[in-house]
Amino acid sequence: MSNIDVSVETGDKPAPPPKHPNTCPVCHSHYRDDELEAALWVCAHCGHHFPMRARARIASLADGDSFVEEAAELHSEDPLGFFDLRPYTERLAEAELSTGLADAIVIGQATIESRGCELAIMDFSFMGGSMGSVVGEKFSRACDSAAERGVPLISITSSGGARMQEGILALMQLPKTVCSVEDLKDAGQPFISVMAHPTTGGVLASFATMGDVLLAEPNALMSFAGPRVVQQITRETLPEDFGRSEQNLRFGNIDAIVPRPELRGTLSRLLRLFDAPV
Amino acid sequence: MSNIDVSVETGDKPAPPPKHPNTCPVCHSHYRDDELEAALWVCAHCGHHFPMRARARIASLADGDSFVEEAAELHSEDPLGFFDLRPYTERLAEAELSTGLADAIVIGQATIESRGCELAIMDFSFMGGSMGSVVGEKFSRACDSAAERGVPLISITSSGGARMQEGILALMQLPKTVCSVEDLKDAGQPFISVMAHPTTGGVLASFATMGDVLLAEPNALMSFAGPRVVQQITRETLPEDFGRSEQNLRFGNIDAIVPRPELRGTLSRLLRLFDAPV
Amino acid sequence: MPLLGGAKLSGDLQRFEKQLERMQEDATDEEIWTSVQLARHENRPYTLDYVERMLDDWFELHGDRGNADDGAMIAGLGRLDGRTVALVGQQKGRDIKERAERRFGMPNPEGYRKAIRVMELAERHRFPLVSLVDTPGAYPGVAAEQHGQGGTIAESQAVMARLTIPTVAVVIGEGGSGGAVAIALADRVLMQEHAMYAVISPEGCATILWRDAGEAKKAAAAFKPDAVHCLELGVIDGIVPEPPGGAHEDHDAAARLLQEAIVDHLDNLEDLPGDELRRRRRAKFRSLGVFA
Amino acid sequence: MPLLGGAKLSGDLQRFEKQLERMQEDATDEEIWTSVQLARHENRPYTLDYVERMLDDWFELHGDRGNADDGAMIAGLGRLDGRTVALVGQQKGRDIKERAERRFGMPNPEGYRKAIRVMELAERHRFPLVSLVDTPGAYPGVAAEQHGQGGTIAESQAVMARLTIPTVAVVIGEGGSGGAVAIALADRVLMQEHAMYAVISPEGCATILWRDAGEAKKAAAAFKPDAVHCLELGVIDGIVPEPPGGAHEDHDAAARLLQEAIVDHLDNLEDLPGDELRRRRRAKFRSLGVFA
Ligand SMILES: [Zn+2]
Ligand SMILES: [Zn+2]
Repeated sequence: MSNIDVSVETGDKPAPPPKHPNTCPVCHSHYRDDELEAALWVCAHCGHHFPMRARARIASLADGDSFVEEAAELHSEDPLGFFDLRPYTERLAEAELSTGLADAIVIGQATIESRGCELAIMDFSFMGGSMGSVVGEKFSRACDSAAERGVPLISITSSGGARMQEGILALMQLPKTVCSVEDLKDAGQPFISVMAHPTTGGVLASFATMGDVLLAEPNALMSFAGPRVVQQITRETLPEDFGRSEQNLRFGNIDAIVPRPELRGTLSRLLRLFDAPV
Repeated sequence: MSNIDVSVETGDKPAPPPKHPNTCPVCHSHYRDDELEAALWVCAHCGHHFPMRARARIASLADGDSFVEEAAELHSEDPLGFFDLRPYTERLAEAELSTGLADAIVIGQATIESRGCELAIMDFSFMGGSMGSVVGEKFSRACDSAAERGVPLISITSSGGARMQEGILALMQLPKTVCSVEDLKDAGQPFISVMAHPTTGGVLASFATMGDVLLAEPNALMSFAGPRVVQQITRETLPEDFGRSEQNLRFGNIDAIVPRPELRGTLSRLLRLFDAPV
Repeated sequence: MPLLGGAKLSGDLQRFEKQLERMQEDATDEEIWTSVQLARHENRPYTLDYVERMLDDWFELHGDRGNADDGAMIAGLGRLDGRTVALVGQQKGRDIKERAERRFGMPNPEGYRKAIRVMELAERHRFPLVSLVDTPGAYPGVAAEQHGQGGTIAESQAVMARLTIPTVAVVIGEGGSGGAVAIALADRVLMQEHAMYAVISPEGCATILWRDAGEAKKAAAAFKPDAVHCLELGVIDGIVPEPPGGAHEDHDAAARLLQEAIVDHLDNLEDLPGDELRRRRRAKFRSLGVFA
Repeated sequence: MPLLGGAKLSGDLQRFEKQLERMQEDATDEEIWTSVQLARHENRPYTLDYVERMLDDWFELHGDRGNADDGAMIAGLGRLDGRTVALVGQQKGRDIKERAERRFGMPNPEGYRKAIRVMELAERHRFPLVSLVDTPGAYPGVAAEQHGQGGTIAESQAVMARLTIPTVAVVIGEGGSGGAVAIALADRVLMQEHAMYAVISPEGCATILWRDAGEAKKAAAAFKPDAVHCLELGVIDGIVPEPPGGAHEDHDAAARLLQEAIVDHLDNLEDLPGDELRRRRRAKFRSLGVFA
């Protein structure tokens, strides 16, 4: 069962959404779309961080129209002819239709407060942000783009882990992205990793934890195995902040917890410290 | 008080010797000198390891007359004109007289089962095996001799820590020996560290823990701070194997516990593995 | 995939041809399930069974230097065919007591840190690294998560990506997900004939997709964790034959075949300079994946 | 001691002359004891007091990646006089609560591992390292010993011996033994005028030698932990002046003087290639000691 560790586990997904996605699952405050968008999808009342789409994150971080997307055309294939209750190809088509994305990550060039960087932003809405060949390849290309252009790489992860439907090739995206980060580091470029809820399994066990600086959004789940699996195996009742940002900070696994409204300013400061080109 | 960490602390010395030094403090078996010597100062009845003198250790490890001592002429000076209840110079003279050693370490070239190595062997009988300028310099020269001759370095430590009477210069033997080991490692030569009772304070916090392989004699105390200090500060009752070899093995701080009679064979195997020149 | 070709060229011709034959006829669902069962067979040789048969002067190294000595991970030095190698590998237990002590071969972060420490020792002294993979996965415990299981598995892969020594990893039983790949980022990755290597256990997959662990066989057929499929997908560089009936039938014969394969690959790798080894190693893993 | 000379040449002439004068008249037992008391003064500036006055864009980094975030050790990045530097240093607490949380500036192994991690980050990105030393010593706890306090202090020194970036360490208060030198194996080691740097606390020494902690003053006079004697013995490369009465009288002025000294030394060091820095650093420490 423990192999579930790098798989998309439904239990790892955010608590079942309440009737309306604009209702805060914590304090039940309700917001209009424009209110949530203006607040970067953070509950004004209790600070709960709602899921945030990749393109919205990019819009909130990158200067004006500085973002230039890369490798947008890459699409997953179905190497195993994988079929569970439905064919993998069908799940892919549906995800693309519902998210408007080709897969669970968007990469490209940008500036933040006029300093150059490369962005690699995951989107949980696309099959639970699971990492298959396309996510691995696009992250890998983001590393190369940052190295070639001499700019830092910034990633924001939100993922249930490796994409089961691509079998062993999904697992191979772990060493693939690890090698890509090592090439980036050999090129002398910094890597700043921001972990959003949830960053689990194979993404946590590969590039997401390899940043020179590790940041996390408040109350984000960052665990290799899902809470349910841990509970099943250990038969313990888990600490109530099990695997959350606060616990990870306490145990020395991350550098800082950064609320979403402060993220752009924090990244901008780090780009200055790492002397990213203006 | 915690600064006592690298000082000779009386409480760190072996339990007050029973009436006769040949009586086992654990099971009270009594031995003739020749019996103890033949048994490498290990109690045949309970396995207790008696303190063992540096020259006896060398005789038990090195091939026949292969040992060639180095830097035997180095003697401590008294840079601070240190005077407590008695002058440091007087303590030094007394120690030299009672041990026949110039200071608390003996270094030199040797072969073990015909493979070349450099030995750096400490002697607790000389001022509690405390590390002052001479111990630091001789260990440092042992590193250079091993590097120049392309042979592994083997050290056996037994020390209460830095030698208070040399003040800050004693503390400086920590970074000094650390730099010497780093030079040895850059020269590509292995370092095997054997820790005997007690290896504490400044010796534990410098070269003794820097071996490629860390071995310990059974039930040896290896703690940075002395048990009494820890008890005073933490007010806890200490685990009964506090700081002992067995606890250190359990907590991952050493590679293996090697009873004295097996040490020569173990070192010989490691010299083969590290391909020491025949 | 340059190294897949490279791998095919290594090993003796007989085994090479045998692999090609197997690749012709695609493994059936039955054969896949058989591999899953044999990979987990209770009499299958474990890491230490191979160590004692393949290595001279074995010296086990213990501890992560700072927290624990994890029995689920073995690390040490030994002489293989005359050369000193560093070996790491998960270790399952034989009897009930040992199984509990070794957590059924599921390492904690402390186990991976021990492996990392010994990899770095090997790099310092130019010892080739042999990695034997046999785990259901990394241990999913509360303390394991608190101590950074995910980050440590990434770090272990990163260290392997930095090494300039020859490295050979062999999946000798269960290659369970991240806990397995943590020590399998090697110049050559091999699988024994009846080993399995997968992103998730068949039971885990079935539970998630079919809501029924009983569908494990169907799940295995769907994601194909057997050696033949892994070779076809370019994920591994070669298949190590087992004695008739499987490795559990004859530990000595299995060890001879395993040793022969490892030595073959090390012989090939030792001709290459370290930075070239590392460049090719990274290029191989960066090439893995299928997309349009 | 080449670097002692090197140090004398750095810093502005005024401070240099001041140091020489002080070296003429040997510090009396009274002066030594005054330094001990000022080094521990409860209003003396601590690491974070200097950080907020000296560094722009300060970003604190937390955690040892695997066990804890030790509040007794600070680590982070900031801009000093325009250049990005990595800073590490022990941190004492001001009020009772903070003192307990930070263990009076006595780090656990986890604290030193955090410092090591940030030193390696600095090396990767060529950031100079600034180390502020202020600790009674490493924490003498049961868990600290179990987690390898001794080995971690050695490893921290070893990492500093490997760095190829410019490194400056300043003892800003108590330089307590191994717990202090763990982060003081630097190209330049400075002491503030009223700091102390010693192998053992006066109380500890007195307890052992005179069987009476009350003899601390006598002990201090015997082992001379004051800056002037450390400079005379070649243990440090320079003395950083404090405002009249001591650093506690004027934190801002103390910070200005400290910043000036650190920047002076970094300016000198940055002209040297990394491997030469490392060679000289090791040669300096290997030269320390007095024997016949
Ligand atoms: Zn709310
Ligand atoms: Zn006895």
